[in-house]
Amino acid sequence: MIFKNMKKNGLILGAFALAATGLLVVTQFLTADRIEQQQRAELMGTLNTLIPEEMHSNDLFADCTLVTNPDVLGRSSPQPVYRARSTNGNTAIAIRTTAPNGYSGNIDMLVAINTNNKVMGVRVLQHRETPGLGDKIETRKSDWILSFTQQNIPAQESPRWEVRKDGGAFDQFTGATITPRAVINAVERTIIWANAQQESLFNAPSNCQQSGDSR
Amino acid sequence: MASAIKIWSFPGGVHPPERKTLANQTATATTELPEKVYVPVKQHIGAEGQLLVQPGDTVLRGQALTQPGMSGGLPVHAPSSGTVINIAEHTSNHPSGIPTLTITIKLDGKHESIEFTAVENPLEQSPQELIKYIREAGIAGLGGAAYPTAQKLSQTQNTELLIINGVECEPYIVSDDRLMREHAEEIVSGITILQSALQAQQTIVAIEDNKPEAIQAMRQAIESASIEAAVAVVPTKYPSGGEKQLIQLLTGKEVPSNGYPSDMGILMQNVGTAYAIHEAIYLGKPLMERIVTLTGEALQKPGTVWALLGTPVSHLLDSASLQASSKQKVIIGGPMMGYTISDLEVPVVKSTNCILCPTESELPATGHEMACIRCGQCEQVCPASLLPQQLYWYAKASDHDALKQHHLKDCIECGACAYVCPSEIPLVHYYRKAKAEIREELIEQQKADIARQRFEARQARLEREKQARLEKHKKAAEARQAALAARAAAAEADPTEQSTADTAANNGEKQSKVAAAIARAKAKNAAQAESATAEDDKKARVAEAVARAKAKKAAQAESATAEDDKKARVAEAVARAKAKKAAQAESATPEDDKAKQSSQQSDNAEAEKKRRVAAAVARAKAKKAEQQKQQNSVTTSERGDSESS
Amino acid sequence: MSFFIASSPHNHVRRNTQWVMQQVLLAMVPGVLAQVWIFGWGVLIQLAFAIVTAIVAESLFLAFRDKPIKPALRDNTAILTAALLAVSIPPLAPWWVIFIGVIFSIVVVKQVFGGVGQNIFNPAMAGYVLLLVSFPVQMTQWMPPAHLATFNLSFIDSLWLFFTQYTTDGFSVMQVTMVQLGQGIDAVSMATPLDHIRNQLSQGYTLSESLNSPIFGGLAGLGWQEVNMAYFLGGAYLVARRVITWHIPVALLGTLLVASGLGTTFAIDQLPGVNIHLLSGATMLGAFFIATDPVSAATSNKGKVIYAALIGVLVYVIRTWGGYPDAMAFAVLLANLCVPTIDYFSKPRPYGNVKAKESAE
Amino acid sequence: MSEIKTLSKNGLWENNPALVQLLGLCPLLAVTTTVTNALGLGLATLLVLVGSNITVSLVREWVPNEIRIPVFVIVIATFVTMIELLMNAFAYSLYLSLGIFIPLIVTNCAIIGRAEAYASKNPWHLAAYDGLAMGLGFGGVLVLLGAVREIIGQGTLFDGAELLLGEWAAALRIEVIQFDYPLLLAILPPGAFIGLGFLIAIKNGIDRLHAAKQEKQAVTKATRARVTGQT
Amino acid sequence: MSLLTGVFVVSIIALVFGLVLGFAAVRFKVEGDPLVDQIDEILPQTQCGQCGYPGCRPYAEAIANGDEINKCPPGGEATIQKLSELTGKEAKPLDEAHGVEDVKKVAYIREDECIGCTKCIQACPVDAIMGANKQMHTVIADECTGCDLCVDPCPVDCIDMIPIPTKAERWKWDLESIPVNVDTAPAASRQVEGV
Repeated sequence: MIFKNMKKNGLILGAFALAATGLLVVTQFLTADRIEQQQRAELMGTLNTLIPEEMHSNDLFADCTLVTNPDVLGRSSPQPVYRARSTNGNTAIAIRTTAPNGYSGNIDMLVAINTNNKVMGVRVLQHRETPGLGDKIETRKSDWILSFTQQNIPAQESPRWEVRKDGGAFDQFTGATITPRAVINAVERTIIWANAQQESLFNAPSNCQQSGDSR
Repeated sequence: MASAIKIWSFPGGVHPPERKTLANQTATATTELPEKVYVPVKQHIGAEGQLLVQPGDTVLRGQALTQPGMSGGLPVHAPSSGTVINIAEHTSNHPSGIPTLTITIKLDGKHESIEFTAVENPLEQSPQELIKYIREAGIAGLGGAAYPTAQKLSQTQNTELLIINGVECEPYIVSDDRLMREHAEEIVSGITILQSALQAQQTIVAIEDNKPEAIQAMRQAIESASIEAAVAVVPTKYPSGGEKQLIQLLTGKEVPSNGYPSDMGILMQNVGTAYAIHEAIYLGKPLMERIVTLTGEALQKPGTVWALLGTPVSHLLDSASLQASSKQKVIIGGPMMGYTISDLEVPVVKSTNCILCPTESELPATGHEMACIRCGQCEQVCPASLLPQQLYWYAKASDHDALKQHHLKDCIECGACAYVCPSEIPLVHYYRKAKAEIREELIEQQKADIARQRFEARQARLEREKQARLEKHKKAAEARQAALAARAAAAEADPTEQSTADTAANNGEKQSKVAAAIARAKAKNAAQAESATAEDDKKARVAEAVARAKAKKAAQAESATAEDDKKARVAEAVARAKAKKAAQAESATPEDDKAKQSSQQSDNAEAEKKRRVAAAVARAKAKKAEQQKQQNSVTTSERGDSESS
Repeated sequence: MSFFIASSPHNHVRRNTQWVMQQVLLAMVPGVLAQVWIFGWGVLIQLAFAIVTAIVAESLFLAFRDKPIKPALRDNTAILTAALLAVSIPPLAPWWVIFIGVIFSIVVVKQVFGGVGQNIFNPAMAGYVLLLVSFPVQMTQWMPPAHLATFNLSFIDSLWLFFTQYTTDGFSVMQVTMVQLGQGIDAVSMATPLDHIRNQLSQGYTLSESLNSPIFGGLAGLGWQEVNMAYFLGGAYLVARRVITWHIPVALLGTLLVASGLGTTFAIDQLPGVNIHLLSGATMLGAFFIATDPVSAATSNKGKVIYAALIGVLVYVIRTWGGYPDAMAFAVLLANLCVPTIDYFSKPRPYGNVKAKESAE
Repeated sequence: MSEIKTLSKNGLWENNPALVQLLGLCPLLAVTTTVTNALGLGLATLLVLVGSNITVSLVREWVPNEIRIPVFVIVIATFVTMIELLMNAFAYSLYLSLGIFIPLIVTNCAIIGRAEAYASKNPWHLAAYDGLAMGLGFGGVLVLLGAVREIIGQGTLFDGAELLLGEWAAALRIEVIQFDYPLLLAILPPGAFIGLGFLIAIKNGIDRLHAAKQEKQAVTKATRARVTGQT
Repeated sequence: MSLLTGVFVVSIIALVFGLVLGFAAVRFKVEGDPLVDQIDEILPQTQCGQCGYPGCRPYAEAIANGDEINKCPPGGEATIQKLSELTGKEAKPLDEAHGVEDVKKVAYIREDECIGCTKCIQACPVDAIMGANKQMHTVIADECTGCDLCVDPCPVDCIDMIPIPTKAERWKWDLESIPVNVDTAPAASRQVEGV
């Protein structure tokens, strides 16, 4: 009695599990390509807003190298750097960087510069700043982040690259100074460093895909 | 010696204005005799006694009006001489004012007494003897609870500590204060009796420190009587006079929640009780009067008086010149635990220690009940360390399980919580209601259980009868033969003799039962005689009514001393049932013997119930037999099985 | 004649809820005066507007609930809630801020939960938190204390600012504040001392560096220390009159003192010290007026100590590591949540119910 | 036919999973910051609910009582994972914004509750309809709460609809109120609790009004059983 | 491939769990359903039949099988509340179709009018009436549940349902019920023999 019941239950449950996981494997198999495409498209979307299509002919997503530089890029883990090249040669780079001293921790950004000493643009990828205060660094909430676009890259740290209250050229937004200050400092560090390291960054091998960290 | 006693403390407590000087400045007065006294038959906790008088009787001061019945109880005594004019329901000295059985005596003003005989050599009497005298004197705890003193004494074994409670912590009340000042020697003499009856190892007289004169008087009396007792002076705090709180104050121990002080070898008596014991033993006087505080600013002549038990409150208030205002409250007891009465004709009873008539400005009516703000002040003053506010929520929601979990039963209703409540919530009132509901629920549950058993037994019986009937139809011929035999036997039986024989075995109820049985037999004969010729219902009913009237008259004449109508009726029913049964010639069945046996054990309290059961059994049997007869069929011997209920 | 029937006890202390709340309001007077002196007329305007709003809101909602209005209003609890909220928010915050806060406190936090005595959260603090998370800009815009201001706003200007956000001369709050700050003061935004220290520490400055700001002086932040001391005075009055027991204030301040003392000992120059913690922000207001709200606090003395100590620890933790500068409101609300548990575990042992362990011996 | 009516009434109103049974609060509170998110999760839940109800109903004959719960869980988990994969593939941006809440549908008690309470006892077409009604009831509350929170907290409606429905839907965005300072609390988690509380209160209020209207129905005396017959 | 390993592992786990559950289901089976007893415990045992079932226990069984819990007028709101707690069903107000909550009553037979037909005795569900054919009957008040089932069968209508009078000991502290200024004139003298 007891063994019969055990056998019955075990087999039925096993069969269900088999069928269910089998179904999942099939679905996974069918959607895998599409999912990767989507992830790529997402990142490309952001990259493309910073580096317009006409500035590159290569695949930005694939032309990517990993750099580890905690002092400048704010993280002890490797951060990806995407290179834009056109038929005329190297045009721009987009660096993923992190401002470690936001009001509530890290602010992840994508900073793009071109080879002409100018900032192409900055976008915030992820942050945990106070809603209503620090979250004005998002394009959805405010245009503030666009004020970096087309700024000249200084050779070294410059007093211009501060919030207005600290005597710099950038507006702070109402009620919050820590967040913009952190963002400006991180962007400044990153662009000065990247500008100086342009050559080696462009020449580094593409190695992003191996790590699997496509974002 | 007093300094040797360590005074502990108890949690919580409040310090309401004492206002004791209103009444304790003058010596205790004696009042004029009232016109009538109302003596409630029951003035204590427990069963009521059996009446010894009836309307029209003349009684003397000190004459017992009741005697303890089978289930205990205390006697009450006539406080003065006069005529019993009525024994009826009269508004009770109880918060509900629900009428109780009360003996009204019209006093003749002569104040004639029976001869009081003192106990000789009381200190050489055995404890049992002393307790017997105390019971006969009708003494109940005079501190307020009115628990029969004799019962309390006999329940206590190996008393280590006898506490004489003269704390009197309620504001206003000064009865014990005055008594101690004026009669310290008598109290001490009463204490010696208590010591002797209890063989107590240690005695403490506890008095609050706001009664220096009483402390002084008691110390002197103890010294001059040179007895083993100490006076403990406790700090003034309400409710340090509560039994549990005082025990904690004097010993640091707590009375277990489900236990009694006697479990810890402690016994507490009020000073007034000690005084009453002295009167009873050394003077032979039963409890007939007590000291009552008349106080409050609405009285022009406040003070303490010796009041006869049964004196209407109105008489006392007249003597103290009550100036009643529109919202006048008359409070029996103190301001913290006393209750209001709406009818001044209620009598002073053994537990009435104070009548308080405050003016509106003195003790204003409670304001609008506001929402509880959970301030927790009630919790801080609760002497029982309960959570009054939680109890309040649960009481409001009628959540009885939660109330039990939060120890509602340990609430002593001292009123400290409601006294401090900033939202003016009548907390104690909620607890009392909840306690009453819980008690009611318990009673209902017990009733339901009995009903279920009876219902199930009945169902089972019906089922058996059905089976039996089927059986019977199968064996019709056999059954008919048995029926003939049974009927022959029935004809031979003499119902009167049978019932007399039955009741003779019953010692306790012999008289009334015989009377009832005779009456019943007469009634039955009459009914049978009439109904034999009568054809229709109406005639039968007339006959029945006649018989009934005759029976009633007969019973009335014989059972003047019967305890109550219920018993008489039950006895009657039993007799009737037996008579019927005899006619059925089934007396040989074992069940019947059982019924007889059970009716013999009539000495204890349970006898009543058993007899009733027996009667019901007999009745059921008779009924069944009756049915069978109507159907012109027979009773088989298996029938008897059904009487398991 | 018929006599009046009532249930015992027949006497009663003459200290009802109405009286208790009156006393608390009275005890707030020194603190409010100090705030007016330091932050200007705005405080009074907020207070008056808040009280009117509270009374109207409570009346309307009680009417909506079909409950008697008068007795509920007479207990003064709505006024106290409004007052506590009004003194907690920046004096020049626009009228709709306090309006929304008071409505939320009275209607949602108090009445929706069932009215006085039924709310699990402190209404004033719940309202404050709503405002803080919803309008961080307005709620962090504190004026510099009068000592540092270049000019004093007139009553009329304060009134105009309150209702229109512009002075009679057409300056906005922002402009007013900027002008106030323009002269020689370190260009910190309108930060309170706690805010300032937090900002500075997060930028990598040391404590002593951040204390160099002119907003500090005396024991702690200018202005704030006076306000805190004034509330301490009022609180002492409440304890002396036994309107509140000492348990909550002492346990709260004691815990905060120990925590901040330990903090400065183990992280020298990294964390603000005892003086800053005790005399900044809403410390004294919270310890004597907010945490002691009987409805949302624990009930037994033991429970009150645990409850207040929890608030003390939370205040320290949130001030040091949290996302907002001051922490009293959050700490009180979090402790409110723990009250049923605290009450459960701090139950006294009823008389005669000896613990099983003892009786087994 | 009346069964269908009962099922609709239960799912949408009387026994609404979100307002009455209070099931699936985790996704309910977490994703209802905007109508778009609410709609996305509502649709996902609806699909899983219908799918799992049909499947459970179809296999109910084969599943012994003691292993029915594991089987239900497997069925639901499979559906959820499939939907997550599909959403990942075909509505990637929505997938990003609904984030971790899609896998959490597995533990949405509303789904296993329906499987246990209804689908395991009824034929597949009724079970499917029950899933549909419950899913619509749940989704409806989700969308309603999302709308309230979005309006109060952000002043808009259908913000980000393009994430769910494609580029054309960007036009759906409505600026309802222009706030200088929106009530941020509404889009924070406490706002969801308070909002849901008010929705429940309103629902109960409507029920009470309805009941008050119907109160004046004549009471028909029920027949009393005679416990005791003539024996 | 890792996906297939996953399929395999999950299937094995399911198989094992199935075996365990199959074992547990047989091994730890609990017999009996005490619910009916618990419900019966709550019902007031008046056996009045107003619920439409012949007795309290049949109604308890019906509730256990899903019947409504608001059909017991003698139990009233308190019983509905307790049943709601026990069964988890919503506590609806008492169904008026079955009657309304009333004060507790006992049956009282006006003995002078009783003709001794025994019909009430047969009707009484708890055998609380004593008497025999052609003899006057009496209700044992303590055992009477107040179900009033005896009232209808009486051919001469001599049975009254009278409310149980409150005794001081069982008073529920209802201050409103205190009679103000009770007439103190001598009421009907006490009949020692009984009324």
